[in-house]
Amino acid sequence: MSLAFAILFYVATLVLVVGVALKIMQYSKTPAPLKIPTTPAPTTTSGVVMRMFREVVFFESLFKATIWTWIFAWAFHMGLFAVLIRHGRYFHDLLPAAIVGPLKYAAFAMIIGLTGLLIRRFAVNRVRYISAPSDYAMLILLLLIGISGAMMTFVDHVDVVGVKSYFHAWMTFDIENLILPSDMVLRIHLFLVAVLMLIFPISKLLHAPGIFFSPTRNQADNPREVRHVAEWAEKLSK
Amino acid sequence: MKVRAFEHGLLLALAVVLLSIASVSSAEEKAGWKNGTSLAATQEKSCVRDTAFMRRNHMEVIKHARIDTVRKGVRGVDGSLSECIVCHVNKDDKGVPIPVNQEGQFCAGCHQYVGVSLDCYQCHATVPTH
Amino acid sequence: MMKKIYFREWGLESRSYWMLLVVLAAIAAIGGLAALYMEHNGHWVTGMNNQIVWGTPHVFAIFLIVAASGALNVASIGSVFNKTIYKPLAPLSALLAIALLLGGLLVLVLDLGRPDRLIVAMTTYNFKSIFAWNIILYNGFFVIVGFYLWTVMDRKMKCYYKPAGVTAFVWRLVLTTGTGSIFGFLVARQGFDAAIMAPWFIVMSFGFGLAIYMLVLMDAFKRDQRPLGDAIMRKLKGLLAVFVAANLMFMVTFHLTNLYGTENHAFEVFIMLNGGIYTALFWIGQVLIGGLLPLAILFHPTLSISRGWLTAAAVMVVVGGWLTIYVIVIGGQAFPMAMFPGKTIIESGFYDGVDGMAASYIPSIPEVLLGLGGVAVALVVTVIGIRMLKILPISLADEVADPHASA
Amino acid sequence: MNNTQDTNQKRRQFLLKGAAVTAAAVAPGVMLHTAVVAKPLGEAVTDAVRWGMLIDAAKCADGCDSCVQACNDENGLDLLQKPQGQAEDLWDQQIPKWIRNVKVKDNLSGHVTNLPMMCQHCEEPPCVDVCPTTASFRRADGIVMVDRHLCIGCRYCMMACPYKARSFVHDVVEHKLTRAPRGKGCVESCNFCVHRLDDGQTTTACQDACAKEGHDAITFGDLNDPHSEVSQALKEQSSTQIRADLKLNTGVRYRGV
Repeated sequence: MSLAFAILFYVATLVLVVGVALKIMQYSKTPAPLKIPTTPAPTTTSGVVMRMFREVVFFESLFKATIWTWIFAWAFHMGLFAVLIRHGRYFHDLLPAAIVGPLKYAAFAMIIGLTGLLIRRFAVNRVRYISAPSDYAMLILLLLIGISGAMMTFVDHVDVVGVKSYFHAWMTFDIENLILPSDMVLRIHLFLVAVLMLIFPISKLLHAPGIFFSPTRNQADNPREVRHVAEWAEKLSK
Repeated sequence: MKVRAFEHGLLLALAVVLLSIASVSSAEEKAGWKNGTSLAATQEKSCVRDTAFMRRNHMEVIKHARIDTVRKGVRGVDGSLSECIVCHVNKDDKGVPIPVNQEGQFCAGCHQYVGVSLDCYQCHATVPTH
Repeated sequence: MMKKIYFREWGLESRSYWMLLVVLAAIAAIGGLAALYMEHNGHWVTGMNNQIVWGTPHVFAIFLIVAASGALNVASIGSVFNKTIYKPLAPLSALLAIALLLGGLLVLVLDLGRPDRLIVAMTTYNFKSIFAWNIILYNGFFVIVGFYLWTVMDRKMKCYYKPAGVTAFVWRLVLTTGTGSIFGFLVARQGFDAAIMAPWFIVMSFGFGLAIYMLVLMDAFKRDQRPLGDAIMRKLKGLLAVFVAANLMFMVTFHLTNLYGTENHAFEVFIMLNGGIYTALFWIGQVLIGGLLPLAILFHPTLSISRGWLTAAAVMVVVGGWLTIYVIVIGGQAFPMAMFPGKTIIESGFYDGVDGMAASYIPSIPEVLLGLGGVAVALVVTVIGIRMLKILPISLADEVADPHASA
Repeated sequence: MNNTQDTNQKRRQFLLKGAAVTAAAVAPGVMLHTAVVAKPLGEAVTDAVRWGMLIDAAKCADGCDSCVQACNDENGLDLLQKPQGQAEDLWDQQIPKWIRNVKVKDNLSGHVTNLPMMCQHCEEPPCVDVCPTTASFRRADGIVMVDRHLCIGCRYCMMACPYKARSFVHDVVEHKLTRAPRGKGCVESCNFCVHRLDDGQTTTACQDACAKEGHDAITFGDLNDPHSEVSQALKEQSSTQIRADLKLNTGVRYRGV
């Protein structure tokens, strides 16, 4: 079982990294023929960086659009961010206990946010109408990962030292020491995470890298000052 | 319609894998735990509960003991911190006990390894004092 | 016919906005470092000791918390008492209330002996303790005022506006009662044990909160070059004068009540005559700077029209208010407890007021920096709030704010 | 593990035997008292006992501080070192003191009295009322103490205590004793040597020290037991509570104040 999980994670990591890299390459090559920043938009590059920063960190446009969705979405993403930082302790020794400890409560932000977003899909008529099964699937998958993770922190403790040494062995291809603690919740948690990693490059979760390539967000509103010529068009005019 | 069937199949497969993972029980692991150890631990004497349980839940055991002792005045309970230290403290060449919260020692070794705070010794003695 | 009032984000030029933010954030960061320093070493690096257990951080914290509930008052006058002219002032009022409370609580929490155990304070309650109630009251304040702010700013939430406003008003009164009761319930200490503490704190909150509100309002409008008419300032000025006067009256009542009972004479003599620094701060800080001088300005027929003098009066109310809290909190602890009535302590191993001597306390730099950090946090939140949200009216010129003012 | 359990078992048996011997040796009337005092180690304290103390100020010798020293030794208070660079006088105001000597002079008669002051172990302690987290608590047997696991260091109890009995630990505690855990950022105070009482002993360190000096100013015992030494002494002569006006029903009583 330990080895099976190791292989699963080797594959999942490969798929995640290569898949997302390919997608990013595809995004970067996709032509953006027109200047279409959503106004009001900044007119300088530094302004665009600031806008992107506010968008990525504070979800500004969502805040201005639907406040309830913003509350849950932001809670979930910030919770997930903190949880990911906290999980870093299984892969390196850099995190002091003073940071690891308090971050455990982020799990609640994550779970509450996801629950809110899931309820939104059921409860708001126009949202339910446009919801595809995969929309639900992603939310439920993340929710199960969050709940199983929080279970291990707050309800049924697992052997965290064993988990860390397992992943240490996994990273160093030390097959002999690949021994995964036999906690059931842990295995469910890890399996779901692997599924998420596998599915990531072909799912809506790609909005994470995608936001940076969104022409309505990453362009400066300066069509009069700077003539916009798409790369492919530039080649033609030469 | 075809898409629906495919999705349902996928979901079913997922559920089956999940259930099978959950139902498979495997032998107790013996990995890890090289970070901080003590004579009592290496001799594999049994602690107040079995080792696998203590690895996961020692903090709950100590917490239970602390409530009994501080709030109710029950001393000498199983799993009191002072008893932990008596068993798990290491001694140097001259037989002088080494504080359990020193780097690499029984308590600090693992706590540092996984970044968990070790708050007990702000107040509690780190070697037996009587 | 009243003109419609429009709200817009603070339109300050980007450079000056960021400069302001960076300066404030730097002060807040220094305060954070001071807290870290105190926490790392232990409280021996502060001036606090086993006799004066609550020091400068608590003065800052209590001042900010009291002022927070007072800052909300401007909104309450509009929403609860239906004074139309105050309604455009409501969003800033609610934002400032949240910001000040946040700053104050941060200072309070960071001064704890074990700030890492905040979760214990949030999960283990002793419901007999007024302190525990305050934790609930503070958390509730954020939620209720936050919701109220939403109802003020979002037209879709209009139906909740009135109930939210009333709830927020009642909640803030209870909250300040709670803060005052922290001291009012201390039966052991001559300087604190008085039921009047609760209403007195409420009156103080009116004054401190309004003074800070006026300062922020004038500054925010000036920086963004938005018109701020005299009509609205006349109203606020009159209100401030009433609050300052009421504060003085409560202070006089508190001390007169004490003077009635002979057992409290020693404490009164300490505060008013021979208490050294505390006597000086009482007369100069609490009475003069916090009371008589601003009153003189606010009631003066010509001075009170000048924005400069108005600012000076508000600043005095703030400084005098801070000193008032200092005299109450630290003076009250410095005065030796009457452990042996009819006897004089001539020797003690624990500074029990030998020969009636007051306990000594000299504020240390980290304590002051922590307190100022809390103030900076409150201002950072306010500045970001008015920049990102539609908090401030585009204009409060007389013809907009109050068309009848010129009549 | 098994070893420690054995030791505990032995200790328990020893204590019980000891109790039985004592009980047999003294008058039958004291039987009940002794049986209650020798609480088995593994059982929770009950309100059948209320620990209390009588301090006879007339016997408290001028210039003697053996009780203070004994308290410091017993609880490891003097293991705390002055941090480098700290001013002497400020540090002296910051170090915890669980028991202290006080000398008072009557304003009218000029009569001078010495007495030790410590936590008075009130029946209705203001420190317990004000504590936001229930860290400050009163044990069933009347001992008022701080549960350091819950103490957040807010110092509200210090503000509320009419006796200034509590101290805040201002510095990191490097050296501490197993029997008396203590650390930075928490509040602490006299706990009637609770570790001794829980282990079946019936005296406090200050009491022992006072007796050793030959002053015998401190009597300690179970106030609920009418036959205990302290109850008898309180019955014989009048005693006072400090700040009796607050009606706290203190567990520490004074005579000659």
